[in-house]
Amino acid sequence: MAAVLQKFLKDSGLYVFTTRDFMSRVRGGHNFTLIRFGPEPVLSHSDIMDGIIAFDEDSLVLHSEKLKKDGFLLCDSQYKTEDDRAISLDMLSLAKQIGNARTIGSIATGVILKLFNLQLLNLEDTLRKHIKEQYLEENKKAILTGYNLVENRYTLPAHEAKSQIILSGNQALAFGAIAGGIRFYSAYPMSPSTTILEYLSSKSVDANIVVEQAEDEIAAINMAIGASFAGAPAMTGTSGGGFCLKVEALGLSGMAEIPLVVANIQRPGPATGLPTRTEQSDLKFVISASQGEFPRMVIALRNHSDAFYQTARAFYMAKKYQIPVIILSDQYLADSYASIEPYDMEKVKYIQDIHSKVEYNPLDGEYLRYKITEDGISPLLIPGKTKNFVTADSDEHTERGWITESADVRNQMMDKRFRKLIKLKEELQEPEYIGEDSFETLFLGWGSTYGPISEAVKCLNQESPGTYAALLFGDIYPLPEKLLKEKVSQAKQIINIEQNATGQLAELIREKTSIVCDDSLLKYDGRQISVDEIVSYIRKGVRP
Amino acid sequence: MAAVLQKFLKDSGLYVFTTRDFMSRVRGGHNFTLIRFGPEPVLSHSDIMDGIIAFDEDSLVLHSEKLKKDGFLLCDSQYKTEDDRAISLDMLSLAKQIGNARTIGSIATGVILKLFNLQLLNLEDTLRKHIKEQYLEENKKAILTGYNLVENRYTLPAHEAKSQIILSGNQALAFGAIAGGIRFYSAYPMSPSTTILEYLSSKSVDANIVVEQAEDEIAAINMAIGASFAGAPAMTGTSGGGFCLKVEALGLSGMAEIPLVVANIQRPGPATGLPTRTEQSDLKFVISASQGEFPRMVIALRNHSDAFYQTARAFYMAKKYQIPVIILSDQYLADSYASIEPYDMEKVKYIQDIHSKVEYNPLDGEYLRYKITEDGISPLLIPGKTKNFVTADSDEHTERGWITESADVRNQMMDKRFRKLIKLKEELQEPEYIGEDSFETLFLGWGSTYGPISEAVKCLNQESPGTYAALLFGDIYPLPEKLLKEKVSQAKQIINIEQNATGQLAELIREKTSIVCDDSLLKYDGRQISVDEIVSYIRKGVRP
Amino acid sequence: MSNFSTHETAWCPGCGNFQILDSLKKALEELGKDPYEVLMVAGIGQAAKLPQYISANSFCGLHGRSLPAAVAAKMANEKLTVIVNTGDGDSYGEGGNHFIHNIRRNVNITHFIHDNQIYGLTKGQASPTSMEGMVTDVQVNGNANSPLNPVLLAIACGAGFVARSFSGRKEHLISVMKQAIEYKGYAMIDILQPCVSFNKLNTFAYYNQRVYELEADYDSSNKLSAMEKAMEFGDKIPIGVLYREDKADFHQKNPVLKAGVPLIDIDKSPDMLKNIIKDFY
Amino acid sequence: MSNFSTHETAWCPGCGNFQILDSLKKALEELGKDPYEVLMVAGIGQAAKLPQYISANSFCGLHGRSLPAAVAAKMANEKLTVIVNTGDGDSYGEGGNHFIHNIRRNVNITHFIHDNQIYGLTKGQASPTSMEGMVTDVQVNGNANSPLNPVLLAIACGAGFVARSFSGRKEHLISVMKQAIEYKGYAMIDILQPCVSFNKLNTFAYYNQRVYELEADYDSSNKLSAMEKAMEFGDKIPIGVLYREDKADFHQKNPVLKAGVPLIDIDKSPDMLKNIIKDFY
Ligand SMILES: Cc1ncc(C[n+]2csc(CCOP(=O)(O)OP(=O)(O)O)c2C)c(N)n1
Ligand SMILES: Cc1ncc(C[n+]2csc(CCOP(=O)(O)OP(=O)(O)O)c2C)c(N)n1
Ligand code: SF4
Ligand code: SF4
Ligand SMILES: [Mg+2]
Ligand SMILES: [Mg+2]
Repeated sequence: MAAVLQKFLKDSGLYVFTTRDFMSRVRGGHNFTLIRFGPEPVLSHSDIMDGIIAFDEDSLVLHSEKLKKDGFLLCDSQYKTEDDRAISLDMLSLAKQIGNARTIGSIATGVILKLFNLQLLNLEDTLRKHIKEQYLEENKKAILTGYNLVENRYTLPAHEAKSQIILSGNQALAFGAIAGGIRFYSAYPMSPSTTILEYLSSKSVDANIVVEQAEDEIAAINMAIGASFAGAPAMTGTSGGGFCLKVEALGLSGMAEIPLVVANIQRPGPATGLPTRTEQSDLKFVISASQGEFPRMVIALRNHSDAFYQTARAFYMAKKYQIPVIILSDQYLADSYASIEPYDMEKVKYIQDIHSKVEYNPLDGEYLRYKITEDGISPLLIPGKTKNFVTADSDEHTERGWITESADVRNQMMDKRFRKLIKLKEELQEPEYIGEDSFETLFLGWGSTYGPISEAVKCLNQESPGTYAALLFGDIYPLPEKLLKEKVSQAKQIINIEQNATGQLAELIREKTSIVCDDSLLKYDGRQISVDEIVSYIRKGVRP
Repeated sequence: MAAVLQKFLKDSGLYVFTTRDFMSRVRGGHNFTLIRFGPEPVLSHSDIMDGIIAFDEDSLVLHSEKLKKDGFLLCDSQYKTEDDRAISLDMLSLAKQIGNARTIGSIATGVILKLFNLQLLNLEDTLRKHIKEQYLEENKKAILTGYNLVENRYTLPAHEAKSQIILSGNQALAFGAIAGGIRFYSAYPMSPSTTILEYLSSKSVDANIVVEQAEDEIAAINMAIGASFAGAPAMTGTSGGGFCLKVEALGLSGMAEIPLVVANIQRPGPATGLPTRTEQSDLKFVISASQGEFPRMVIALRNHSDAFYQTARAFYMAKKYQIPVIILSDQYLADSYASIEPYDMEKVKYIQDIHSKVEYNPLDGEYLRYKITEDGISPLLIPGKTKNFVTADSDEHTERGWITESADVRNQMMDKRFRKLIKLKEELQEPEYIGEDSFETLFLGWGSTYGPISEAVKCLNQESPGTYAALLFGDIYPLPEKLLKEKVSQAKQIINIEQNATGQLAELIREKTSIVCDDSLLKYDGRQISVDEIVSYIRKGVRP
Repeated sequence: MSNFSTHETAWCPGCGNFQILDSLKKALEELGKDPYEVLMVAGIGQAAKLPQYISANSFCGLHGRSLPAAVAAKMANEKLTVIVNTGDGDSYGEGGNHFIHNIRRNVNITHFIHDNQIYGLTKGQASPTSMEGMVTDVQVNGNANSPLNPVLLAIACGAGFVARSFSGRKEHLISVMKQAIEYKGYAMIDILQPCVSFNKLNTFAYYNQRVYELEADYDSSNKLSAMEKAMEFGDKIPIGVLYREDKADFHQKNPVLKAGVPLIDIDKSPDMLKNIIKDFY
Repeated sequence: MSNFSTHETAWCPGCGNFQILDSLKKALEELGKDPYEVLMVAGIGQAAKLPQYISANSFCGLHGRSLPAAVAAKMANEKLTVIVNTGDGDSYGEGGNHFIHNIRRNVNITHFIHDNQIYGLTKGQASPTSMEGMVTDVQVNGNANSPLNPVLLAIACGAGFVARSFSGRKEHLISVMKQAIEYKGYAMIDILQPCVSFNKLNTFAYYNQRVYELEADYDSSNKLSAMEKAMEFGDKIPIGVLYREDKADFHQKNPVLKAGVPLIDIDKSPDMLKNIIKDFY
């Protein structure tokens, strides 16, 4: 029902942000969805609720503490509750009357829409998008039933977000890959990355992508490398445990300079950990994964907009520098839905350039796949598309790509590969700065804590204007240092806020810049930090 | 022939250090062995040679630049050379007369021994150790032939190292594992780690070890974990590429708190790299390998003494803290032979303690495998050896070891695991300090550059007394900071000397302490840095 | 109540895993196993949750990696009865390499594969045994790969005990489980298991209509005819011990273990280190 | 001089790899292949050095991981003739999982396994095909594992083209290679290859005495009899195409590729992004 509800909300011109909390099992267990909406853009979830829709007894109890005093608790009249915020309705029996007990969700949807006085815009279209044809009629009935069951209660201010799109972080990532020119995707199922595989499969024909479920993660990445070598922009996706198995081939991409995008959708580790929950604890891992040394780039996705643009850009960077580019997302972003500005396709057009440029013919004379060049970038041809032999070798190799043991060639090749970073560093994107010109406390964060932290800055500054600011990293490795140093020199206090136990961003920053954070707000229980938690830590020193 | 020659040298009371330089192929290519010996302990190879024994034309030419002006160049008279340092002898025809052209090596051995005026001590025993019975007689003849072919040339001062042992770094590591109580070793062949597998196989019956060649590295580490869980102290060994495949299970060891020793014998990467050569470029990789966060320990082996004691200690630390302990060695140390003080078995006796302690019966009441304790260490029983159920789970788990999704339990377990580091840090071994009380320039190094760097300090201080010192790390993660901070506060200049391209130790030190090195001497061509190279960099600024 | 009973499960109502769990408890009891000497090993997946629901020692390792851990535990302590329960994806997909090579290693453990022909825990993608053409959220155009035949594969790799059973035939399953556990060497049972949530092709009814027990006069010692039988997987699906051959297991061939003392109990000679160091003088 | 010739090799004199290299060059020439459309793929090992000695495009990836790279390259550009040459350790040991699953995937590539029944490059440890009892520096008490029978395994996994040959029978090898390359789908040849440096059991003479060509009337379309033949590996070793079955390959079943346009050449519709984004409104 969340999918249908969020669509109605969006179509009514509201901004929506939906997160899911589910257990690592197929049925049963306590699972719930949080929908936050309003007339202003919503960047994250909130712990404080205006309303609860409870479909079982547990939900009545488990969350009521977080329900606002004047909130509502919608539930079926079969459940007994003392809570005076409850709206008990005979939803189940009405659903049964309609002919399918499961339409209770649609009845509740109707109720909510009415409570907030929203219109049933595009009723049929919306249902058709999310509900199978055969269940359409009964769900339509159910929504109308719910809608007529209650009176309007809240009035929302005017709002204008009808032309937004709504999608999940993983859908945005996958769509970004399509915009980045992907032609090949291989993966082994693993939460929370599997929905990328599903989405790209569903678009394989429309977007001309070969999507292959591999026998294991090692196969997945080696396939992506093989496809990329043969000219198909390629990505492989997984979560931390699967990333482990890709580590060796990551080095192959680095050594043979084969463009590659690897998406790691983080979840709490170590090992199997908490498979359906969220964490940001793979940063240092992916930065130094694989033996030996080679240039790579790591981009952390901060939100649903990044997920699209930065994934597309990852393909560009991978191809331009002939390196592996790692995309770090996490379960929170991957599985949450947000309504945002439609993507601007003009902004990703430059990516086509790099794909076409690749096929240029080398200068006269011998083709040197690994030519020692000033910027470290060597001519990349596609095998079979030229009267030159294209080579790749996981051993150290000569300019032609043949195995060598020469100390001189080794030095030249190492230096050549690392020279690529000079140019790359020039086009790094600085972290996003949230705040006014002047501030005292600087928060440092990365990835999906973007939403909670930036909302927290705004919220805290409402009470104490000009006191808080944040730098939120997207490009994270190599670390962009310019803005960081500038803002740090201004800060009275620096606090890193991270969804891990060791403060990995803070460690990385210290390693590169000697900047030391004064305090850390770390969370690693598998649940995303909320704006409320940040605010109450700052105001009251209460750690979540 | 190197094995025989080094044994004679040692038995004559000389200190010996032998390194091999071979190409990644089975036959052919240019391969050579460097033997350095003298009346004082020898800690590393040297680039400057007193003599060359050339068995082919290449060797005559390739190394002559590095031969001292008054050195000798022993070769067969079939090769023509203008070099007036040459000692041309009819070795090949003499070998053929003896009946086997291959005995030319033994003839040369005889020649060398005579040149240095050494006696043929334990001639038969020595040969028997290294040469198959059927070839014994002819090699004995050959040595004597060589010995009688030349006159004595050099006189060495008196020396007293007869009671030394001589062994390779990998043998020392494997022997250390035996001293550490190993009962299970599993590995997949990979240079330069394979000789550990070979050595332990050869001792499996004597030392009661199950040694199993696995189908791949993933199997190898999961086997080691399974064996350790069932009560057999276990190790798995590999090089960087194989380590990649073990990364996921490293996290399993961390999560399920199963003691484990992993040996990574480094070689130059990325990917297949330079398979038979040396590098120290996996430090940062192994420190952050695997998703999520968990305590681990990394010990770098500095020399043949460390290789034994620290490997034994690794078993102790792994069991005591129920963590994975990673041993970092490299091809240089693994394949080089050194004569050293015999190991003191008393020094490793404490390890037995910890193995026996493990089997204690838990306090009254329920057995909680993952009991929340103050020091983070929970009672470890062996399944089948107690009337308690022993559990292990790669998911986050309760004290009993059952899967959980509770946020509270998650926090408690993460904190419990990390608390182990408090006690562990107290028993870290500080880096070895080389130098006088006062100095100006401090070298920082780790692992097998121990030999070259410490010799360089001595050599440089001979000219400029009290100017140079070094801190050489063995325990490297968690980083022991005490002595480092102390010495750094005294230093005018800090230079990290590492066998990699990015200065990984320097990065780690900066991350943990904000200490920044003033200069770096980095080498990554696959050849070990020599004392000569360090000295000439310091004296003349020439980078190797 | 069974010796081997424990807490509530997280499986879907109607899942075939319940019968497998019941049968296993029954088999262990009938064999008179002491729960403290049983080690249940699993990877990750729905099937792999089984060790959490049975009172015994348990090792729930990594997805696909149960076999290496299991055989090594057995090498360390042969007194443990080591039983692996895990899924088809885990055993034949991620863990395929361990499957074929542990057959060759022939360690005395038992391997029960809950073969629901689907990835259950990750919500329904094709597994190595999924039928060609099966449509899922990933195989949107139908699974293009031909399914693996795990029993045929096991026989071809030289396994000494290869069986198939069905969660819906508990008596049969219990009997084959007992034989497998008692077999000295690596023994595997591919257990057909309906997944009510994700596999709408290979349902209880599907299996129930098709399975039949091997004829009484079936000769399980003939490898070639066993392979022929193993290939029968369509309108009729034979269940039972398809192939059985007695041969030396890992322990019998290992110089350290063949004496029969568990590895962890062998006393090391106090002079061992002193003797070994002599080599280096 | 051959179109496919290149520089000096690093193999030991007398190694069977030389004949395999020669035969392959011959086969490619006889098939009239354009070297610029040939992609040689390998893992790591002695056999895996072959792409370095032949003029063609080449991809020398990771040990054990040649097949995934090879099939994906073919998926990206079906105009490439993709040939994998790599060792028994690489293909059946480290790469065992890719072997069994790429058979199921049935991409139109050719896989030549230089089966010297040993790990050559790492200096002589037992490989998956090493004989039981073989003594090496690691298997000091003799190899305890029973050897894998790769051709039997391939047939059991459903491979459509399964052959064995011997480096010492060049004419035979060339002929089988040509058939394998022309076969539409995954085709494998297990090529017996003496390793003069490390395998003292399975020498040239050993193979030479034992191999015999399949009878002219041998029926390679019968799976059961093919498996029976495949099991013959002792005093007599049959060489030739043991099993052959024509069936749809990966490309024919893939909705994106079945039209026959190489993936990298398909024009993407300029409105594609605009069409897709509509879903999200
Ligand atoms: C390395 C790794 N890759 C992927 C996963 C995700 N994963 C968990 S269970 C599973 C498949 C489960 O299928 P199966 O083994 O058939 O068991 P079932 O759930 O069907 O019983 C996968 C892919 C994981 N946990 N670890
Ligand atoms: C991940 C990894 N593990 C191990 C190795 C070491 N290694 C290189 S080649 C090889 C085995 C070679 O045997 P095979 O594949 O039979 O080829 P051959 O040399 O016999 O032709 C091994 C184990 C490696 N390069 N990478
Ligand atoms: S998803 Fe399938 S296998 Fe898993 S518990 Fe439910 S029915 Fe059983
Ligand atoms: S080691 Fe063996 S396989 Fe390798 S080149 Fe030499 S003979 Fe050939
Ligand atoms: Mg399954
Ligand atoms: Mg081989």
